Amino acid sequence: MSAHPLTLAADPTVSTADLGSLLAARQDDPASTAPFQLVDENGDLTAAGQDLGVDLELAQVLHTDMVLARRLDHEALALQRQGELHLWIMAWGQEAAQVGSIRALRGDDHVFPSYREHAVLLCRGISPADLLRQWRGATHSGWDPAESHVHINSLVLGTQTLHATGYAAGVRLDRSDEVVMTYFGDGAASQGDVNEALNWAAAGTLPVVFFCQNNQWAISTPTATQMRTPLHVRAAGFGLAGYHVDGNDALAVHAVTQHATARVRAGEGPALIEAQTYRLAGHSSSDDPKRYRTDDELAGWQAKDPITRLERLLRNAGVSERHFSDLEARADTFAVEVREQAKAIHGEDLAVVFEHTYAEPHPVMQSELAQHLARRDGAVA
Amino acid sequence: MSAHPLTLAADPTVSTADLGSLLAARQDDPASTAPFQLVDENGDLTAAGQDLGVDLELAQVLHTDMVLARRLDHEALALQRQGELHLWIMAWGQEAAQVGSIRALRGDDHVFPSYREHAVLLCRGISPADLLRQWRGATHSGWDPAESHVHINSLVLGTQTLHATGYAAGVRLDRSDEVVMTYFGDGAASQGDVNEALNWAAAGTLPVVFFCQNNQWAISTPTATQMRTPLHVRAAGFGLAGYHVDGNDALAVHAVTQHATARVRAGEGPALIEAQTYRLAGHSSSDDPKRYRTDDELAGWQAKDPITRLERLLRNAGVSERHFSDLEARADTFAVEVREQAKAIHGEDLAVVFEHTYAEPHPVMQSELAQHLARRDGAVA
Amino acid sequence: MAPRYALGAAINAGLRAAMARDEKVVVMGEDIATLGGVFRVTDGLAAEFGTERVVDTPLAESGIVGTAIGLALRGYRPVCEIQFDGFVYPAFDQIVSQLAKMRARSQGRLSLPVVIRIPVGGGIGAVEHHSESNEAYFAHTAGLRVVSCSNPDDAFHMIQQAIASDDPVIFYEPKRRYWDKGEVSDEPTRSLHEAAVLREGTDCTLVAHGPTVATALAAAAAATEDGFSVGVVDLRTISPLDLPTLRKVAAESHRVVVVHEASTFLGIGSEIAAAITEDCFYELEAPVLRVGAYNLPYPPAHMEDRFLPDVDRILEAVDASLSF
Amino acid sequence: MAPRYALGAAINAGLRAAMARDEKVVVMGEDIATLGGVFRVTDGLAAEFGTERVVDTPLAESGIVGTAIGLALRGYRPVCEIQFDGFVYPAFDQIVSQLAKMRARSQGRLSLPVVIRIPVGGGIGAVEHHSESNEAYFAHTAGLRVVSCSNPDDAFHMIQQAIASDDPVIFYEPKRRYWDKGEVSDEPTRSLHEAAVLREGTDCTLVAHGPTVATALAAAAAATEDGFSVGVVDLRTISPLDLPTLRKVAAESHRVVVVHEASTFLGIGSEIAAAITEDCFYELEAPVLRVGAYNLPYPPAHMEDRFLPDVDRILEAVDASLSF
Ligand SMILES: Cc1ncc(C[n+]2csc(CCOP(=O)(O)OP(=O)(O)O)c2C)c(N)n1
Ligand SMILES: Cc1ncc(C[n+]2csc(CCOP(=O)(O)OP(=O)(O)O)c2C)c(N)n1
Ligand SMILES: [Mg+2]
Ligand SMILES: [Mg+2]
Repeated sequence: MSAHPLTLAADPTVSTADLGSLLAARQDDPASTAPFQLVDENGDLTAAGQDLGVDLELAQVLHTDMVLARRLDHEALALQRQGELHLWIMAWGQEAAQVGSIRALRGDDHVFPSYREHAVLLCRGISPADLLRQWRGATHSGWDPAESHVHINSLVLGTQTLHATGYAAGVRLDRSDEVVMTYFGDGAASQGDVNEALNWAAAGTLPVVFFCQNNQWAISTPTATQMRTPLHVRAAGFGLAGYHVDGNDALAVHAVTQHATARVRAGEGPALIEAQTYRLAGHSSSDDPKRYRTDDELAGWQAKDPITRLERLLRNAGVSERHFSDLEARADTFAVEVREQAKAIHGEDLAVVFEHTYAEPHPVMQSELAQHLARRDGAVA
Repeated sequence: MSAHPLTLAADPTVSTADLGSLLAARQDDPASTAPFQLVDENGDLTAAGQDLGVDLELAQVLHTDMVLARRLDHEALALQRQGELHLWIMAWGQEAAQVGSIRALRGDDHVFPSYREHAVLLCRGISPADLLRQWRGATHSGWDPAESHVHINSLVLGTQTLHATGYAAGVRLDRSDEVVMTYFGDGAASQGDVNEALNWAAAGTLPVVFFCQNNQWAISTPTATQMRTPLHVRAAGFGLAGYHVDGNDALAVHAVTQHATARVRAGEGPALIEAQTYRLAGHSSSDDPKRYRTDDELAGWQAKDPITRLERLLRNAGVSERHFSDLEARADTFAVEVREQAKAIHGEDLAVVFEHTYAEPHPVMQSELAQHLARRDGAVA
Repeated sequence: MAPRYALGAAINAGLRAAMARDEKVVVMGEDIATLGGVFRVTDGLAAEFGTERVVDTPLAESGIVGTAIGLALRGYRPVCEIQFDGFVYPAFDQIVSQLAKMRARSQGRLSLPVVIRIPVGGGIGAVEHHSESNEAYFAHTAGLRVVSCSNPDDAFHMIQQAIASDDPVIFYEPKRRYWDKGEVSDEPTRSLHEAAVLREGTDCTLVAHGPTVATALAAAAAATEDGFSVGVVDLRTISPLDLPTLRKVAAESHRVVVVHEASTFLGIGSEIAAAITEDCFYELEAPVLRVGAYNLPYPPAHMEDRFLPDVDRILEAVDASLSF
Repeated sequence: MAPRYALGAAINAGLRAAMARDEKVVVMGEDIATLGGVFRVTDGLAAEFGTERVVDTPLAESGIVGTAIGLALRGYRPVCEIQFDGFVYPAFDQIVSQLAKMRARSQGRLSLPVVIRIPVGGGIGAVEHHSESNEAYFAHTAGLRVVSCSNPDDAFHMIQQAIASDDPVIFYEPKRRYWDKGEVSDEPTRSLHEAAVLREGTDCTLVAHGPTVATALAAAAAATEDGFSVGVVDLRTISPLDLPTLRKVAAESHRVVVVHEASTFLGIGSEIAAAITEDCFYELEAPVLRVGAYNLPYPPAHMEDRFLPDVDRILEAVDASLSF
């Protein structure tokens, strides 16, 4: 995690041990189906938040991450509307689930994302240019996983959970204490691959954290159509440690992910975290969510906005107006960068795909590449 | 269930309601992970058996079913060794799980089996000839599902669980109160399809009973490699009613299946039954189980043989020696039928596959059929 | 005058007609009920026929096809939508090992009248997996029928014919032509497995299906301006192929060029080339040439124009054919 | 003298050599460790290299390929066994959308050196799904390499070459030839993607791969007795094809017959026919003919002899070719 200026004396009292006993207590409690929260919708600490205390320095980091991520989202959607991007997948509303979880990992913990984890990517230092390349239609992926320790995304839902599981098998073969993280959605949870992965990781006691952002919808399909019981309950069915957290409470997500990761890192087997959140915008720039959900539902979730909530907490804790206006200015600068970087993305010629399909020489490739170059360069009448 | 001569005054005291409260009580009890039993390995009633009472008439039916099924198995393996069958898949040891469950269904409840359910097939009136056709290499399936209400088997593991789920959706569309039963193994439980089916059926509250014969092995792979927690625990993860039963206790299997089926029939959603049993022989006539499991393990399970157990119960209850010797004679007659029917199976000509691949005329079929007939009949030089 | 429909709307009308005619027809897939499908092909069906017959499924393609098989065994006629071509592969096992083989497995006892609708092909600037042409996989699979519509009239009738078939049918819809409009007649002019000669030609015949039919017609028109007589056949049926029609045009024009969006290597063009050459060896004055995508994974949208066969590449092949 | 091995044992020895050479090689699949595989191809590997590198997996083919991809991303070189040809389809999505495309998707950054071993083909009297020939599906998929061995020497070297390749390789093993014995040389005589001309012929050349190579050789011998000079090419590589060798034999013998166990409709024979005809149009005196299985689902064992191409059907095609 990058250094962040301290503006407050932080009192980080959430220890893994404390949280552990709290979560353990909850498991005996039938009411534990409610997601774990530290900060409520008004920015006040919940009972658990008061018990455990929260780390205000961390809160500021997460708040900053979220503000920048949302700004990226707004700019990218605007760019799509202007024809500068082919498609955009909006993450807004889901920032807390993303930044809270990724900030709880070590930098060398490998991540297998789905396609909506822009906030995760930003936290891992991936530039707007690398992040937007794919959505501008220039490439199918943007960044180098070797640098960011974030795998490129796959748009075939759920497939990445098996890749994460196999990667974790490699981590174990290497006797490393890395943890592997994979993100997926409530819809993807219905895929065979995701369930094979949960089972495989559990059977092999592999170091994977499965992180589901349950944003209540898979395009127009509500979670109730996908499953009968909440997803976190499925964890026990396969023998994973299961966690249920308010995905709009960045601090709770961070605490829960930290707890899960510690267990997984200690070799106790995989974990599944279900974070309850909401996609405040459409599924993508092509989607019209008014066709399938009500204004009331949307308003209800807007009131739980993860950014507002943390801003309130910070203000209540005395963080100065100055901090917020500085952040606003930083976000404005970032927005300019996003726009500039997006427009500077230039696609390459199809020739690169010929080069990148096989590692070793391939005669069909070679002869077709020659045809392509001749056509491109007008050598063919 | 076919009429069976009464040899004892039966006192069928196991009512669904009684069993329901017993099973409900067990769910609060951490020790409930032990499979439900009515009759122990010595043929004595367990505490639950004493509480609930058992139906001796039913016990005789199930015992008879098992004796005949095992005889089929022995004969078929012998036929395979003599070159009369290409392959045989042995079910012995698993008879109680099969007859106990199928006898708890209504005759019009449709069944989607895997490949090892010979005892199920016999109980549904499928003849040895129809049952053996496929293993003699004459056909890919043997019987008419419209008559037996048993679907033909698929050898691609787990695929049938989705067919059962879709069929159940049709049952519901028809406003029928039929229940759909599907059988699968502990190994198949790792397949994406099986998990998609469990989830799909639960999400749709469909009338399916998923019956897993956990025979401890998938060829050479033990259940521990397939999964971390016992399978019946997975039921709750997806929102199905879960049952765990001693699969070598035919009466317990029957009681549990009856209970599950009643719930499912009442529209309360699908159930998953895990029956703990053991494949006493090899995976198939091609397999040598000594390569992967110990004699001790085998001996341990031989002591739990489902047929011996019920025989002891019946003898203790005073069923006469005569009954058993009659049954032995009946099994001998049956064995002769099995051998005769097996040897009378004659394969047809490839022409039938041309006829059966498409419902409607297909030009490639037609021209290739002509080629085939010309070749077969020597019209081509 | 016959009414005009966009191709997508024509399929919608065809589905509606089939559902009205036979109450056993059920439509299922991801986002097809409330949303009416991401391309709105099932728009309004849920409102008209209810959500018991127009079903939003869980997000699982193997589940969609596997449960459709179960429904068919129960007497229903399911029409499944796969949201995009690139998402059919999780259902591959259910399609090739179950759907395709169950009639033969059951010795003809079991019918599986299942239709799998797949919006197919590229040219819409989409992200990965949303532009693929995978008809060859299914055409190589005995037990399936594979068809591909190119215009609203065919779309309207072929979807109904596919639903009426007692065999499983893979039904391809050319997604970049969904908004193309055309007249829709009351009655079909052909059976499902007949190709259509759209244009006669004496110098060369172009054979195309689905999205490339329009491209082939444009190429034929351009060739005419250059003084050549180039015909166009719309395959319509990929499996079985309509070989009599293909043989006829081969014999008449002596030169054939097959055009499709799938990669040429083992694309349907290779089967057409092999089959026609076998049957019309002495009539052909040039080898059957194939114009398809390069043998690459579908590239990023930025490059797709250079990847897909276009009028220029078709004309290049016609020239090559004429120069033999 | 070079040692003699059965084909299955030669693959075993090749795996052993590859594992000894590179500790990143891991072998995984159903029943491959303790049992040594249902065909004993991995026999003894677990004892020698331990169960961390020779892994009995859960029973899930998509999981096998999906986790192999993850292992490859971590720097391993996984060799997966699919127990029988007919059980590869649950992994189809992971193979065609992930394994085949990830290098291109990542702009060449990510290598997936994964080998998928598939015992293939019929003729062993097996039950359904245990006798299929599905190479065309994978050959049509850009990003994969597809090879097929026909004898112990090739089996020993090709498996090692496949493992050494930085590209994903589908490796077919002709299951009815597992017990055929032959000499195994120390060093490979060819690279992985070269075909082998096993026999020269001036009247016609048979092109086969895997299990049908022996059948083709027998047919060629029979034709010789009848006074014809018939050559045989063992393809070895299905994707890419070794077109230079195929062109050469086509030009020399003027007649080509392709033999494979897969159905002919869109089988690899159609690509070979189309490609050779395109390149050697004036050299060919007959269309390239194809001898394959009928276009049916693989039939019950009782009928497989009539289903699979045999010497008679090959000779029938040679006759037909010669009569043009
Ligand atoms: C295998 C597969 N099937 C279908 C799709 C089409 N599709 C893209 S996103 C989506 C919904 C995904 O919902 P969810 O998993 O909840 O993730 P979210 O979009 O809500 O983040 C669908 C159906 C796909 N990408 N992959
Ligand atoms: C999809 C698929 N993969 C692999 C196989 C090969 N195979 C046949 S039986 C078997 C083991 C099955 O174990 P289980 O599900 O426990 O059933 P059991 O044989 O014990 O009854 C395997 C791996 C198959 N039939 N289908
Ligand atoms: Mg979602
Ligand atoms: Mg088993």
